[in-house]
Amino acid sequence: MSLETHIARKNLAIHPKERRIILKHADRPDYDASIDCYLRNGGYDQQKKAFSMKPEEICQEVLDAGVRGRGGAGFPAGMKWKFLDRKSGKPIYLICNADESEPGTFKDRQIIHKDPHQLIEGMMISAFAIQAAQAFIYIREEMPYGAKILEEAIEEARAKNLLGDNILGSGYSCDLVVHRGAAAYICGEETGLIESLEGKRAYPRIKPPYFPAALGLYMCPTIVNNVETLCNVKHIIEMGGHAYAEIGKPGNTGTRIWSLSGHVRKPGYYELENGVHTYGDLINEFGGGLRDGRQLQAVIPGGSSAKVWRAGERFKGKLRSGEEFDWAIEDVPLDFDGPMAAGSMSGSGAVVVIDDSVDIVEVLANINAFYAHESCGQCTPCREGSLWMKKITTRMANGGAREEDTALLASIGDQIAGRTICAHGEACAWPTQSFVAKFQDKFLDKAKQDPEQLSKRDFRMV
Amino acid sequence: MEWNELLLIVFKALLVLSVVMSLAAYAVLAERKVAAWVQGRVGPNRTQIPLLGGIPIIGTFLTRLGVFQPAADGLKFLFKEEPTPGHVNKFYYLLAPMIAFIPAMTTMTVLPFGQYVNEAGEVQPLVLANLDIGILFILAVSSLGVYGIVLGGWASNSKFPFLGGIRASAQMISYELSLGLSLLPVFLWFGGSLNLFNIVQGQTDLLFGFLPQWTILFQPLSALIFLVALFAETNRLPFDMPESETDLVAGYNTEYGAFKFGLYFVGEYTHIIIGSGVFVALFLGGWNLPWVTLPAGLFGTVLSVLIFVIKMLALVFVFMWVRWTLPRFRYDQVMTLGWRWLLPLAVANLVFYAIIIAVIEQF
Amino acid sequence: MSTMSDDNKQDTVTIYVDDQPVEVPAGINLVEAVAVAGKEVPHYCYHPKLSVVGNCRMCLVEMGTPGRDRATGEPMLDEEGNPKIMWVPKPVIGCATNVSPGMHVKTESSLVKDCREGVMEFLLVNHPLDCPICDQAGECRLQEFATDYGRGYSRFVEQKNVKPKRTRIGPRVTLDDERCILCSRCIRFCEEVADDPVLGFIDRGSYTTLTTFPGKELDNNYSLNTVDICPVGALTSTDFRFKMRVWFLKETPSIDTESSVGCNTVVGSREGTIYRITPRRNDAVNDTWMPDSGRTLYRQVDADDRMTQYSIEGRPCAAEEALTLASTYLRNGRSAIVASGRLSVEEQYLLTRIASHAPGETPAWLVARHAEGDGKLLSADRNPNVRGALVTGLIDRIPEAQLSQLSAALESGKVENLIVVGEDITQAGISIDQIKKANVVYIGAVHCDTAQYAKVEIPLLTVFEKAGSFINQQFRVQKFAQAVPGPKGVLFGLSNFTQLLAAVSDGKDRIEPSPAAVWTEMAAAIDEFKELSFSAIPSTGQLIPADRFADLPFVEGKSLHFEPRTAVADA
Amino acid sequence: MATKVLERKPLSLAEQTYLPQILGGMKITLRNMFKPPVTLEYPDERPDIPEGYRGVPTLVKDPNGREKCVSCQLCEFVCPPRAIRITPGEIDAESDTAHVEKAPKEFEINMLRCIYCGFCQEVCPEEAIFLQDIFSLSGYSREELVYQKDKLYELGGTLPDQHYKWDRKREAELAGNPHH
Repeated sequence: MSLETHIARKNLAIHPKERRIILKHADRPDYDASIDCYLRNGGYDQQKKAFSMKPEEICQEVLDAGVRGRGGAGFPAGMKWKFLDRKSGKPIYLICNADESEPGTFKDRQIIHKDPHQLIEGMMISAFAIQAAQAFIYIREEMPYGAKILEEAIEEARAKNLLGDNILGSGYSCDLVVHRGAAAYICGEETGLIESLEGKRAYPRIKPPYFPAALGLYMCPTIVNNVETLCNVKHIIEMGGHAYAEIGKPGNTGTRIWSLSGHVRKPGYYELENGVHTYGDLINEFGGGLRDGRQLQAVIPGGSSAKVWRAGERFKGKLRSGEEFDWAIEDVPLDFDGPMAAGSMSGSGAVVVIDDSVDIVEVLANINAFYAHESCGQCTPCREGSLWMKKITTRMANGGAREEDTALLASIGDQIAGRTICAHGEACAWPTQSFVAKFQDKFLDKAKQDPEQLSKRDFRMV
Repeated sequence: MEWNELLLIVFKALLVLSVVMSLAAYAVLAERKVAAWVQGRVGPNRTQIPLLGGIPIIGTFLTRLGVFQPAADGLKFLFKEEPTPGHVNKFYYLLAPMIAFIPAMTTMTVLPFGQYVNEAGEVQPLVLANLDIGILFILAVSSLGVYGIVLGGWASNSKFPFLGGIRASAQMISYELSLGLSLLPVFLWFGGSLNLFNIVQGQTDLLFGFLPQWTILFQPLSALIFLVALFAETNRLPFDMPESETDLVAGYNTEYGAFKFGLYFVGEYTHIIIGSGVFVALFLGGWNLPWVTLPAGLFGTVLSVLIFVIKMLALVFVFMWVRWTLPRFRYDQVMTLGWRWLLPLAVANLVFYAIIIAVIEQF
Repeated sequence: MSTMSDDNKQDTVTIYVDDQPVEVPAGINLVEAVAVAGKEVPHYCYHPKLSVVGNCRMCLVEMGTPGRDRATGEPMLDEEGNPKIMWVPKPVIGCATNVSPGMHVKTESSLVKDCREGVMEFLLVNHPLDCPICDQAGECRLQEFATDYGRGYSRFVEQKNVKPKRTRIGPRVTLDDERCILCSRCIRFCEEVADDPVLGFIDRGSYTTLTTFPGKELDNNYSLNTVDICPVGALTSTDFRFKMRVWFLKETPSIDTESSVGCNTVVGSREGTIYRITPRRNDAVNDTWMPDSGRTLYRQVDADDRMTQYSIEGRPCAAEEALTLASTYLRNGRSAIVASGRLSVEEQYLLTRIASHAPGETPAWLVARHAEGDGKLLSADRNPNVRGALVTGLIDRIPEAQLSQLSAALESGKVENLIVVGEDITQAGISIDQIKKANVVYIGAVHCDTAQYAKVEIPLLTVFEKAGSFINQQFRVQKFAQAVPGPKGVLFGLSNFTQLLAAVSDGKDRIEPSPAAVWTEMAAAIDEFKELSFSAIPSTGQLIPADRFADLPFVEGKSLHFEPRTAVADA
Repeated sequence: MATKVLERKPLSLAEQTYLPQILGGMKITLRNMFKPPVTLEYPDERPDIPEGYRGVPTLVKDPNGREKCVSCQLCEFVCPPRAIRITPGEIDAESDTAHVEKAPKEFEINMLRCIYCGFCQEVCPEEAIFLQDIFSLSGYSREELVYQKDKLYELGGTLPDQHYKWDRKREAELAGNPHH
């Protein structure tokens, strides 16, 4: 079967302002996923280089590079590795989180489909750096071809002794396995992913005591990193940590692949140097701006779980560097700290642009439906709250809105956020909280829309 | 005495007896009705006699008025089971109601209740026995009634009846003095006659041509003392010490039921009726109406009886009226009133009228 | 807690619950620690005998620890010189947070209250609120905490989720999924305690549904413990379902008579009828569990073959008559006793006293009941009180299943009178002909062949109808109390035995028919019971010295809190 | 507390005789005699039973004829004189009201014990028991006045329902799970 037919190639030219490091080769017409092609382009050189280094040195390089996790939380990868419990004597595991499940995100898929060996190389370097006994790629079932490509790539790499026993004669052995998850959002949460990998329901674990760095997979120290993060390791080795840190801005080093979607003319992925561009650039320059005659209504800056920005909003405050700012949405820098300073987060880098053609209540209803469906059901606030919010927003969208619903939604959000086992609580509470807060007028208008219809309906349920 | 005369007397006696008995019975009804009306109630209104009660409007009216109630009450007294408590002195226990009943009935023999004026203008009293000392007879016989009560209270061999009996005896004795003393001025007034008929006749004429010569007008104090004493003598509220339900259950008759209780009951009401009759005869001009001369003959007789009975019933009503108005005296109050107020008052009254009459007779 | 004392660490730590210092055992979690302080942290999923998952979020509290300077490691102090408390910014779950020295906990702050209100509201939005028909009502944590910590009014106007109701998930357990709050206690119990992981969740989010794995049933002998630990009415006992509201039940502490483990139980009865038996927590014996089989034992009270009539040769008679005849037998001729390991210590002791008044030597036997132990709460020795018979001196060796000695003695006429208490000796190798040979007095709760051919029948009370004590495999004396009155006509308490004793001794040996009185006698006569009295035995039982019986080859296997000594086990 | 001594007003001569007071009292009673009666002639005339009257406790059905009692036994528990006795039962799975699951097998109220306190009505979570306006019960034997379920339903009849709690539950059940 021809995989090519299933892998939609971005047929647009690479934007000149993009700075491509990870996707350097990916969209080249002559580039394919085979190991030969990869080797031709200097592939696995960095692995060889890394294997000649001491693991601690690699760790130090990564720490120096200041590369932050690309999965959503933005936690420095080097720091994460540092926390590993190496004293226990238990085997250490490395897991690549390829469960790209945040709505709006489609960056990891590009790497996996177009340049799988880059990931494998990054992973093997990382595995060597943390002396992992086994490495896993946890990929969601909704990317079956990605899994297939990866499996083929792993076979190719194994044939060349780039992984497996006694890799490249270094004496270090580590195998890499692709594990297909059943495509649940919660499997993107690292402890949920670990549980799933263990063969259980993907119920996130309570922290404390189950920090993966100490009690992860099979209660052994475990590192879980995003695909993009692991790929970056290869480039850190290539450039050297400090050199890598030169890219982007301090604290927001390197490049990031942004997934732009929604009401823009050219949605797609754009690898940009951190902190150089702004959301305005992304939407208007890279994304080609809004459609004709449309006004910007809202922007979700980092995946559907991020807090929304309303068009026309201004963000004022002080950066950590002491610099004062007064931004419109268009001025917010595209990096980790910018959106954070503006009250939201960059998350997995999925920017969703919403213009005035849609009903904002329906947008929230859609988001809530997703989170209610994806709540794992383990802990109470998220389980019951997400479905309740979904039921309310669905009813509101269907014309049954009441005035008190707005306050109720906000209150439910408050009751969820910060009280759950994993971050899904925040993920489902933040959209509701922010939508209701920032679009309160629209939510209240919804209640006034059809009072006659309202009076006919009796919402009191048992 | 001829046998037919005897027969007439017996007939008359039976007639009066039955009238008084039924009056007593209806007095009970009246009492209940008056009590009900005073208290905003309806009173007995359900007893029906089968055919009579079935008459469309009248039957219903009578039923609601309760006129058949005495029949039911009487039957009840007759047919109820007669319990005799085990702890009583049987002989006196049985005797007591009779002693209470018989004197009450006997007093009526000397009470004139009308007159017969023949063609000649001679006036004959309607009375079973026209004794010259009628009033003395009444006083004497009716005071026997207290024995029934005392005996009943004692024979019941139970504390409440006993207390009732004791109270009754003390009360009766106390008030009998005032009762008797209050009457003396009346007899003085009417020239020393103790014949009730004469006293009634004495009240016939108009003084100065316009003033009814009723004793009550000339001797209101005597009338008042007599009336008060009469209340006490008949054990009516506010003097119902012997019964006083609130503290003695039913007083002297607590242990009595059915027919024996009935005797007490009828006796009490007979007392009231006879007492009223005496009061009417002594103070209210008997069958006389002021400014009216009764015609001679049978019609006049009937009229006179009617007038007498109406006056008497009016007084009976007053008895009931008072009962449902005034609260009961305390026992010591009864005694205080009797001895410290009524008796001196009665003596003073007697002395006063004795002097007045003496002065009048001087002229 | 026993593992705690093995630690070399400090045994207790001081924490501050709502600013009040409390000394608590080290290493326990905040739910337990706050309970030590006399306060309550509401919780659903946490169970002291199960692993911690922290999914109900009801036990959220505010927690802070004394701060330490990062650079120097010195304790941070505030202006007044008190340790500066670094409060955790978010509420933490009490069940998964262990105490540390100087820890501060807020259980009554507005945030904590708000958390509880929120969680209660969430738990109730999809709960059917069918308390009127729910068997858990009255002992339901959801009800209790909703009253104590809930908001008191509903903001939920949507349609509730629909889930399967009255589902049979096992022979004894019925599941109502709508009531389930997904605390997963039952799942953990099946996995961790019952070793029979058949329960699991299917579906996701609020639609999560508890069910058994395909083709599996919750049919292990501990399945009803899931009903006990279910904080709501989701898992209900099919036997108890809709029978009686729990608030009517009088709860009487009792003991499971199934085996020598002696699970502590609570008997729930109303107006003389027993409706259910549930476990009673005793961390040294059965934790909070008991086998399902022990829960139906109450049926013996109203069993069809229950014996409730004194009789002589099948002819009903008065109690005194039967007891007098029995004593006449005992006083004339050689007698023997077959007692039961199911009798209470008091009854066994009274039998030894009775035997002491009979002329000559009066041998006594117990009938052994052995079956395979399950390693948990059913041991191999299925008699609850063999050790009682040993301690009271009724027997001096381990009982056997077949009474061959007795059989021979009956055959040879060496035994003329036989008292059989609570055992059917026809099942223990005695033939009906042999029974007919002797004057057999049968004292028992049920009709059986022995009763049929006995000269005298004396009805016996079941464990639910009398008070007394058993000695379990650990030589732990455990009390049980009378839950319901005995059948009409049967002498109360220990009267059967005390009256027989009085009759045998010509009225000289009289003891009150109460366990307390018998214990006074036993404390004087038996070394192991020295200075013990019935009222002094704690509700969790009292261990007595077992040295005297160390060499006896008890038939026991491992059970939850009992490890047989290998030497004995090998023997 | 300070004691205030009130001086008793001396009685006038007329008052000392009490006669004016007596006459005044008699005037009042006489006036009363001519006022219409204030009483009700009970068996013929029936009083207007006020709302909230606590008469005989009865069991009611909802307007669809469904037996409302689910035998939760709260009334049995709360009843001060222990007049209520319920034997709970399970509703057959084939029944129309199978979703209610529980209904009383037997329900008896001993009217000789009942004190009409209304606790049962107040405590009933299903609004199935109501003290209605029946107030005069009679019978020839004690057994007769221990009212059984059928008699209680006969007395109770049907009352309007504000909630249709179980009907709504049934609706939700029929609607099923909307999540996939």
